[in-house]
Amino acid sequence: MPNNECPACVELRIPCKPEYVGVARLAILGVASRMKFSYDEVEDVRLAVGEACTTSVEWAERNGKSGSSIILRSEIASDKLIVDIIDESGPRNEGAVSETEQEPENLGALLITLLVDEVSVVPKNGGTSVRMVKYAGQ
Amino acid sequence: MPNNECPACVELRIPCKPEYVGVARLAILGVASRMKFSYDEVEDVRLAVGEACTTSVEWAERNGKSGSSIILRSEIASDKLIVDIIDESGPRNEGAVSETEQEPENLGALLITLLVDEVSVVPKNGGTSVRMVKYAGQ
Amino acid sequence: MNFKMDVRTFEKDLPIIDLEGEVDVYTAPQLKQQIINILESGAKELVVDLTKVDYLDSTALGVLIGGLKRMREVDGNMVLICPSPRIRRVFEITGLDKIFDIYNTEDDAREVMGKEIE
Amino acid sequence: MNFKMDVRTFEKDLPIIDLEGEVDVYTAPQLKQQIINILESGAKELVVDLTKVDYLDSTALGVLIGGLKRMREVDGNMVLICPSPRIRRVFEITGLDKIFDIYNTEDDAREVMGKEIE
Ligand SMILES: Nc1ncnc2c1ncn2[C@@H]1O[C@H](COP(=O)(O)OP(=O)(O)O)[C@@H](O)[C@H]1O
Ligand SMILES: Nc1ncnc2c1ncn2[C@@H]1O[C@H](COP(=O)(O)OP(=O)(O)O)[C@@H](O)[C@H]1O
Repeated sequence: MPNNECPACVELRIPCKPEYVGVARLAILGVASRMKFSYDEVEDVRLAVGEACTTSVEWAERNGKSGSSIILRSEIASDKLIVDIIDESGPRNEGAVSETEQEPENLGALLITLLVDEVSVVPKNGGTSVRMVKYAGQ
Repeated sequence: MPNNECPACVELRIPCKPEYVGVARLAILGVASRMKFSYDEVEDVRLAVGEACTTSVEWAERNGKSGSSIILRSEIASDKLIVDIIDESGPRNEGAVSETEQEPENLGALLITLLVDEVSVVPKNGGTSVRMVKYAGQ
Repeated sequence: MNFKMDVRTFEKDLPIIDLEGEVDVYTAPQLKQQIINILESGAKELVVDLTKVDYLDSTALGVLIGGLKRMREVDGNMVLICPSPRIRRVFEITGLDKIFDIYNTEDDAREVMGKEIE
Repeated sequence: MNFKMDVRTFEKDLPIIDLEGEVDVYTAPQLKQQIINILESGAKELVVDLTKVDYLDSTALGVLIGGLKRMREVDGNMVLICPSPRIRRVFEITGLDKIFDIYNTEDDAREVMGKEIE
């Protein structure tokens, strides 16, 4: 995986399965610890990344894509941390899931919104790409 | 970075710089925690991976390759953890460094040998590939 | 990862689930199953002790909400012990601290439960 | 990452370097510079306190060996405080516990240093 476009990037690929989400959380903890974040802000990033990966894992399970991967790409800029979580978990077709199953995911989405400064969610190549931005020193 | 050959693999790419070695250590801590390793064995893997990345960083500095990356690839098998540390740090030309500078690296190599069950070091595409294997439940 | 769960019983019939480590998408299903087992055993009250939890995600919140709902359906109750500010923060920012009864110590939690038993 | 370094002085002239967190390829150069500063200030004795260190790699070992050698070159001494079994293990498996004087407590380390001052 050569990545000459982004020399300050950290990239992680994990299987899209529940037992690997903790690996993503630890890796992003290492990256976020390098920023001028407070202890609470590092925790925010860890939780937000955990939630994004969890959502990917849940959609992969629903769509029969548990053999796919999640890519976590993070870039440290001078004043902010940018994290992309890219899955191949298939479409996030809200209509396809029952009311009850849907809600815990909304709790995850709510948490992400509360924990980072910017979030965008874009369908992409049979999966979803989530971009989160957290500003440092605010 | 599609990797259909190894669905149980975790792959991490970090810049080949001192400040990113801690990210690799945290990621491998997450992976090793999933194995039937004792607390000490998890520590062994963390330290061995840290040493391997440190060696890559030191050679990159000597060879003017600090803009390159380290790839950490780990595979969980039923009874063992296999970790590859692949750098693009240029040749490890022992003759090119002074006696004094060389020795701390030997200490790193010594540690790796003591901490994991198998090590192999292979020059590869303008860098070096180190494979470490640690058996679980011994 | 790092996760442990134990169930003990206070006096006759107050089950307490002790959790430790990370309660997330990987480990929360074990908690869900444990809560279901306790409900099926006929218990109407339950304490979940989060004192030693260092990570709790939305999956865990969902399981706890599910447990609370089912307990209330049988006119029972479920309360939490959560002295850790970091974990409590997750309940606070999601507004779930208004839905759950959260106590700092086991004594506080048991006192409330005791009152309801009487 | 997580790394802190402080220098304090015990009585008149025994400098103690307190380290905390991870001493590795990224942070060890700060320790090296600190040891050099202390040597250049004319000190002949030094205590390095690893009590709060939770990670120590070969780069840190190299810096400590370098410090010990330079202290001994001026007929001085450098000792370590390291109660943590995890960190002590790194010295033991590399055989460096035979080269360094390692103590469990600051009192033990100061007692030895005191004797040499006399
Ligand atoms: N902010 C909230 N306030 C109250 N209830 C919530 C909130 N967010 C999610 N829920 C509830 O959490 C529950 C999730 O529980 P879950 O573990 O999925 O149980 P079930 O097995 O019944 O699906 C859902 O019933 C949902 O209504
Ligand atoms: N097992 C060992 N026993 C004794 N000395 C060692 C061992 N391994 C490495 N060394 C010494 O550690 C030192 C590393 O110190 P270093 O920080 O590189 O100092 P310098 O700035 O003088 O190069 C080298 O002088 C080397 O001889």
